[in-house]
Amino acid sequence: MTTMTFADAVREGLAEEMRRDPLVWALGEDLSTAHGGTSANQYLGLIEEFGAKRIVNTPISENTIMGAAVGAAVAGTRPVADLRMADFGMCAVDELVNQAAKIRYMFGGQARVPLVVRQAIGMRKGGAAQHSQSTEAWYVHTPGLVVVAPGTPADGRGLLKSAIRADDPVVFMEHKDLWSTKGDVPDDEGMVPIGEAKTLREGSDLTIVSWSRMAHLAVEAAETLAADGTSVEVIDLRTLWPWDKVTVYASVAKTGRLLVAQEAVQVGGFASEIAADVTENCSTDLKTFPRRIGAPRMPVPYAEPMENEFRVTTERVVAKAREALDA
Amino acid sequence: MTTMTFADAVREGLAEEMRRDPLVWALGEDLSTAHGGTSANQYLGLIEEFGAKRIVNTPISENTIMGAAVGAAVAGTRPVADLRMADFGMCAVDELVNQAAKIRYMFGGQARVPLVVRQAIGMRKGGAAQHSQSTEAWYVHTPGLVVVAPGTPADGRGLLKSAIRADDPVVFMEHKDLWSTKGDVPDDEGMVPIGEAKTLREGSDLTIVSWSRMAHLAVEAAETLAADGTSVEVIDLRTLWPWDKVTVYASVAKTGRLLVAQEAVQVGGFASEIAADVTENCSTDLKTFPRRIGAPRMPVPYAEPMENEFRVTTERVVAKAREALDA
Amino acid sequence: MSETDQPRNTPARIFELYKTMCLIRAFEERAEDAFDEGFINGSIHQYIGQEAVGTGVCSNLRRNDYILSNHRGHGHSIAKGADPEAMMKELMGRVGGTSGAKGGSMHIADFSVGMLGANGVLADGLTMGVGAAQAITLKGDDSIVAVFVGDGTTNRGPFYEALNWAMVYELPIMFVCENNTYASSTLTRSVTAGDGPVARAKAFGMPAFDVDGNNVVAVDALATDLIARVRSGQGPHFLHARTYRVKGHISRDKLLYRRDGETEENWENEPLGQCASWLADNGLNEADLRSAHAAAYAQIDTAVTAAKESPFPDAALAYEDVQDFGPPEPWAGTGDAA
Amino acid sequence: MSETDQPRNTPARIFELYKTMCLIRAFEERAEDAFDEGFINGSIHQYIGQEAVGTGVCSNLRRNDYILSNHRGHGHSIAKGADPEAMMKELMGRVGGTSGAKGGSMHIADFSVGMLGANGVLADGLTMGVGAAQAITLKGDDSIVAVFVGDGTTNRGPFYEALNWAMVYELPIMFVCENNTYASSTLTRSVTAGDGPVARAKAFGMPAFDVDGNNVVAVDALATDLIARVRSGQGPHFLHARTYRVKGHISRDKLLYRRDGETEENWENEPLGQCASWLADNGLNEADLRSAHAAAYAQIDTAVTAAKESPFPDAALAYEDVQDFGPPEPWAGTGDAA
Ligand SMILES: Cc1ncc(C[n+]2csc(CCOP(=O)(O)OP(=O)(O)O)c2C)c(N)n1
Ligand SMILES: Cc1ncc(C[n+]2csc(CCOP(=O)(O)OP(=O)(O)O)c2C)c(N)n1
Ligand SMILES: [Mg+2]
Ligand SMILES: [Mg+2]
Repeated sequence: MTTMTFADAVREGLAEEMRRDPLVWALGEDLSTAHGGTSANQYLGLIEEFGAKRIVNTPISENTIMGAAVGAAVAGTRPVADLRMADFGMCAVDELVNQAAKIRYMFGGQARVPLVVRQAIGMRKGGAAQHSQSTEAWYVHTPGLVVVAPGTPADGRGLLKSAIRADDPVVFMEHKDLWSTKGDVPDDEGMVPIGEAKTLREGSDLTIVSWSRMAHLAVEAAETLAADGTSVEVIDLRTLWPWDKVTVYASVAKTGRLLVAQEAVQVGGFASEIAADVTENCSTDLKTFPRRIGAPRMPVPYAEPMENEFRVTTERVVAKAREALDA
Repeated sequence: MTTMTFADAVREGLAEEMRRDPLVWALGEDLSTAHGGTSANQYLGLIEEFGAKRIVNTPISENTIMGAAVGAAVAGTRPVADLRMADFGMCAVDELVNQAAKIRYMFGGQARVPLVVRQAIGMRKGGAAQHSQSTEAWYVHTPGLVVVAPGTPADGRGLLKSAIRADDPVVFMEHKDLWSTKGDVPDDEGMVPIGEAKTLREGSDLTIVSWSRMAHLAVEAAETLAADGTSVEVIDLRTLWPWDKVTVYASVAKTGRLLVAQEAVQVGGFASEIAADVTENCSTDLKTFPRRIGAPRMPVPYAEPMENEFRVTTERVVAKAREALDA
Repeated sequence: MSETDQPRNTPARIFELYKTMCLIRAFEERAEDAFDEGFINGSIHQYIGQEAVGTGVCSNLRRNDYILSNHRGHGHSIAKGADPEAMMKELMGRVGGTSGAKGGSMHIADFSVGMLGANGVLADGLTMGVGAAQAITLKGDDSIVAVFVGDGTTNRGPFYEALNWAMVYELPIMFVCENNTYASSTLTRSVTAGDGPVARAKAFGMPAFDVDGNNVVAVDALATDLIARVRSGQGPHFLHARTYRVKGHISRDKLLYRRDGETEENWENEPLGQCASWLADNGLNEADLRSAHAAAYAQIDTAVTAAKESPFPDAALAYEDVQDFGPPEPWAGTGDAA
Repeated sequence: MSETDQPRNTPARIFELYKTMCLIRAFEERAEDAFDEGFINGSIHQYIGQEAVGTGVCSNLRRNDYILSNHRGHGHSIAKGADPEAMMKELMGRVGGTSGAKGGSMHIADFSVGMLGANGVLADGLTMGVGAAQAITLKGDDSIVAVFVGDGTTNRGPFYEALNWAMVYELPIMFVCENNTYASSTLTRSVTAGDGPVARAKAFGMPAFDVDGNNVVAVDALATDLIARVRSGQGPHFLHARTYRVKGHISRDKLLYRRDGETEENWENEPLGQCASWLADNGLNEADLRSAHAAAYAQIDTAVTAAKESPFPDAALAYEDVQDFGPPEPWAGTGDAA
């Protein structure tokens, strides 16, 4: 085990895959140089090891970063395209959804599109409306895509490696506020399989399902509730599509209560899918209907008091959990 | 009352608003000329009446069609931007979601963005993967946007008019297979308010909530079920955000059973939001948990047998309804 | 399709190109008939009048070179060597279609001959094309990429991104702009500023050349030259072919937006006739020309018959080739389909 | 800001521009201090070294003309006449901020002076700008639009779409490309093919001119000329200003990607010093220059103090100005907030 930051762990994972397979390469803006405070730090030092043909510093051309990744994947390589933030990812939705996600099917299996697209999600203090969005629900709703949203350094590294080796296009969503967080990373290959959730905390009264940064808040909420004598199980999905129904259903069978917590806007979010699915598939296990917690349907405000008002906080998760526990 | 096609009714609605308000204008590809078989037919004759400054035939530049509409709305006009299909709308997600939806909020109310963006949804025979998508769930999930999806000529006309007069950006989603369908259109102004559902059929055993073309299939399903002696209420939401919770909750209070039927891919779709919401808010009224029916999570195939296999048919709606009724 | 080791512009070579053009023409005409008879769903975008471009370009490509096409992809596919019978099956949604009948006309593709797909979204082939070229440089292949783009599509932003990108990374790619005058019902020049695609490409430092796109001899000669340059590592090149979309945008299009006589005037310059004259002037026997023409139609008629006789695919095949991870719920051919 | 009826290039006029530049410089320096002290969240993109561009351009605009900016919007705002105190409050997220503290630095805007917003997404101001210009023609106004775009952003597709669009509809718009050499940590020329923005604009038939962007006298003169042309109905024009981003991309940026001495060399050409020399050469009293400079800093210091003393907005204001239709559920300041 080594302790490292999320950013370092993911960079390690990328470097390891690039060493293993010469057809793995990365492209994106500012990948070749140090840069204060953006995701570009995640590529520090890689150009020195792998050269400018495999760590490709691109023009500001989101359509082409994504489109070129699709073309290069179809032509037999494994690109990792970095769009920096899900907000900028919106500039390349077409190439991701109309091309990457559909090519294998639409061409009857003649081609695969083994690419990874990194699009960081989540709020950072002062990020405001255009640098804070969490759009995982869109891509879960898009056939052809795999969606992962790791919450720890080990999962970031392990899932990036699995994503790179996968033959499906994978949307890799890192939370910007996780980059600097630290955690233990195994010294071995450390693969984390796509589609497997992790139970962060066992419990018997309520299941909280979450992912990415919100999973940490869910654990905090569980700790708060433990003080009341309530036993909360926390599941970090890690992969959003395909999500680990086996683990979630089993947990709900045990606890009979479900809360899905997400940072994204609640209306139309992924939590709604999980809640609706569990409602349909675990009806006999449920002691009360599943609850959701997510952000209000409004853009992210800038000033701190408003921003805090907007946030899905641990307290809000606790309050929702109590609602489920009291029902 | 006059009987006319959906396409004609919507064109009428646009022309009426353009006569009423000189700041209303339309922009999009091929708007100025007749063209076999595309949405451009919806503008036939308008350039003759309103001139090329108000019926603007644009270059193939989706980013700018959407971006220019935002700029023009902010600068005091009311543009109707036509992106033809939700599939091409993906080329302008950024301008819609990052700009149109956020400007009012992000600038603290200094500006409004009164625009309408037309993005046709839905499958047509042989449309295949890139001309068939229904993406309403994405925009319901996007703060700042209003989403409408009318199912009849009268609703198409009336909702377009409301959308044009609204100060919020409105995503106007027409089903391509509805354009040629006929219906009665009132001779008066015929406004249809944003946010009001329409009960297409009253019933007491089950509520089917739907919208756009699927609402017609829901009515067919209700007719089939009536032959069994089951009484099904069918609600056409018409507006997806904000959706008419008053009408839906009241219906569920009466029937105790809910099925939400959509043409879009089920996973992560808008039906999940409605199901989750009703589960939370009508729990005491529900005799059984809400059901959803939507397309499988795969791209739309071309060949007819596969396409039919993929479709959410009346039979599938009936089968799901029976499941709810038998529970 | 054919290799590049033949001498240029010989009657023998041009005769081969003529045969390819006849095959495309026959395919497009018969596809229209089949469409009108209800054998094809959706819509078809025909290549009639533009045959010389795809043919003249692809005749200079090798099998392992890639092409990326657009919505008007039948001609490109045939020119690159796809089997017209499998293509016709694809259009009719039958077993044996190039894409297993999952894509249809607008997504025609044949990866076995390097045809990486038609495309229902304008300009996306361009950005994918530069990516394919980047993959080539990474793999150290000696193949190259040709991308086809319509005049109207040159007003979409990704076109410029792709031009810049190709130059920055000095990629082995040729851009082929087929200027057929129209974009759907719009006269492209009415919505295009400046001197057009060649001037625009040059502004990115890309060598760009203009050619009469209805003259296959000229297209072939220019393509031979430019592709040789691309292949020898001289970076991206731009070929602009002036042509005319003789038919409607899609087969159903009634062309109401054209002035009287316009189509007919332009029909006089159509590429097959021009090529036949050149061949006749260069000693080809008229009977050989006629029989080549007839052979093409015969081949396509056979393809049409075979396609009509081929069964529709089993509905359950719909669930194949979706993705490795995650089922296509809520149903997946598991018998719960109504 | 100021009207265009003054004689050009008089010392009196240039002295006014100097004052505006000092105000921008002071604002940016003090904003960095405030950021370092923890008064500002997110990130700030400073305009230091580029003051002559925004100032020289906006001095030729009227209050009812529009500008659209990018992420680096403080200087544009001040030059267009926004109140630096309200701006500083916006940056610090306080009551009285230009956008009610909802937007912060990257979304600085003041519609009352025609500043239609900074933008966190590159190039979107360009397409919005052509739309604003289209609205002007529809309304029959006599105002015009100026859009600011960075060098790096000229590689995004929407830039070209906007150029073409502006020309096709002959819109009253001026594109101002601020070529400050860098795009974040990337040397723009390393990812830009051909002869750059001027050549690219010309390929769309747009009159395009290059100017030393650190020389406010030159920028002002060219802008006067081009804006007069735009205003008189001669269609879109392109102004390319060569400058240099003296500071980091954002204030935290440590500039590790620059060679030693690069910043210092370029600092010698910074616009305020140049302008001060010109004014001294043209008879301005050095004491007047110094006191103008000091006055700018004094004004900004007052703004900073006022901002720090201004309260944070009530959290409940978060729920205002979302949209007319539909509540911001699941909570909306209704007291259910934990
Ligand atoms: C992004 C996008 N916008 C619009 C369309 C609809 N559309 C299909 S073909 C076409 C015209 C294309 O014109 P051009 O590029 O000249 O090609 P041509 O049809 O003439 O071969 C349009 C607008 C589309 N398929 N994709
Ligand atoms: C669409 C998009 N892509 C990427 C970014 C991240 N980003 C912000 S500023 C910037 C560099 C812009 O360079 P340039 O246009 O030269 O402007 P400058 O910062 O030099 O003023 C980048 C890449 C963004 N905000 N939006
Ligand atoms: Mg064309
Ligand atoms: Mg720059």
